Amino acid sequence: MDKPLIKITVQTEDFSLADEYQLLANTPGCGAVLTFSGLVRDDGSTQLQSLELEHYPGMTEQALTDIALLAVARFKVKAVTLIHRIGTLTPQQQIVLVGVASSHRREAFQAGEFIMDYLKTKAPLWKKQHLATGSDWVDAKHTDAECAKRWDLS
Amino acid sequence: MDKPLIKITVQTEDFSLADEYQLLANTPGCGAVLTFSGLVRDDGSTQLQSLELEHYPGMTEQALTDIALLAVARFKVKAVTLIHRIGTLTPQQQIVLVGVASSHRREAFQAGEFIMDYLKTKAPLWKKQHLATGSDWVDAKHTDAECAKRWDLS
Amino acid sequence: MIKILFFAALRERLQCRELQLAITQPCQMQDVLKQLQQQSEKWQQVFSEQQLLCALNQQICSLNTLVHPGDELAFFPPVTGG
Amino acid sequence: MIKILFFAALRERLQCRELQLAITQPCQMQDVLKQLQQQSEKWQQVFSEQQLLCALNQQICSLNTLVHPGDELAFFPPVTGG
Repeated sequence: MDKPLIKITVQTEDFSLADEYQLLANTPGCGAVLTFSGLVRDDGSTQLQSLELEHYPGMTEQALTDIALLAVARFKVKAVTLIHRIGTLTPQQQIVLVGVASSHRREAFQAGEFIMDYLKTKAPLWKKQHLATGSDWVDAKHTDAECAKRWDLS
Repeated sequence: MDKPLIKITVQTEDFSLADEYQLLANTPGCGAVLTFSGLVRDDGSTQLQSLELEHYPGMTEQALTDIALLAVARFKVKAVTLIHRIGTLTPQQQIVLVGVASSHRREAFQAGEFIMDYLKTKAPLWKKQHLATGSDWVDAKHTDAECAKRWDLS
Repeated sequence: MIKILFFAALRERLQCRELQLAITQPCQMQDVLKQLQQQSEKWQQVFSEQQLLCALNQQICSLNTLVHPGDELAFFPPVTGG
Repeated sequence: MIKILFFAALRERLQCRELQLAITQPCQMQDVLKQLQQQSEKWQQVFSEQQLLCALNQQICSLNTLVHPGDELAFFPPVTGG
């Protein structure tokens, strides 16, 4: 097996899903490419003005690298791209991208979901939402811990 | 809930993942966009020259629409895009795209995998591979039937 | 009359893409299948060797499904798209 | 000396991003936590009210983990990225 290709970035700038997809699709022997992106959601009722993402510089990169390596080892995928934005984001903007290239579809889906579940409970990132009525830190979701447990991660 | 957006296409031309992603990301209230694409894999050993995709015109579109509607009903996703190419494809070319937009990540992953598992066992499409040594029809995989069973589809 | 379509490996082995069959009253898919097998020894052999799915009016169906005059039937190998 | 970092809601409530603490021999994370709580009544209150995770040298750890001089520690609320 070729050495898996891992790309990890924590950045304030936006990313191009098209560029990242092309990179993954060029992985030798790859038959399946999965991308997942998380966007700033505006459900209409919260009057969200912006979302601020704080992180732990250094540790975030390390945590994202660890999870990518775990996913590669567990699901034998050929390439993983993981980009997380920090700073101030507005509704509909992209927050996070997980990309996976693999031989077959099942590994790509599993690795993608594993990475997101892990990231949601282990990567040192925090969201603060700025609403028309004030600002508050987003509470961690119980369901995220449950999702991580499915992979024996917590 | 807004009416779910469903886009189904069976075509010989290539598709632009970037364009389809952008369309999905614009879905109102969407916080998660998943794309899965299947590519013609060349594992190096088979000397694959091309892949020919035959289908049952009319029924293919109907089958893809049915599965998109099932996925929307079951996972409450907001938009589904499903594009399948037919005709002659060469290694590394795109064969199929599944795109899902939803509020949260879990539904997007589940709907995406459900759609692919269903498509692999129920949509009237057949692959013939042209190798340096001759041509043959690809055999249906037992594992695909197993995957479909996970959703009580067979 | 009913229209019967064949696809992929089945179409190639039968060297037939489509045919019409006369039926005047409802029958089951398996009755149609039997009639097809009786076309010739070659057809008999191809249908016995090949694992098949069938569809009625563009919906996958079982061999017990009822066929009416005017219906569109299809026989084909297990699908391999995606 | 050890370096201690605070993030997000905890950083805001403590009004402190980073501090140094003198330790001369290994101790547990929970000993450091106790010492922080004793800084003031406000710190006592914030640490008792806030659900916390901790990290040692940029790896999430438990309160039993051993801390050595020169280590980088961090306390923060449950994460909410992605």
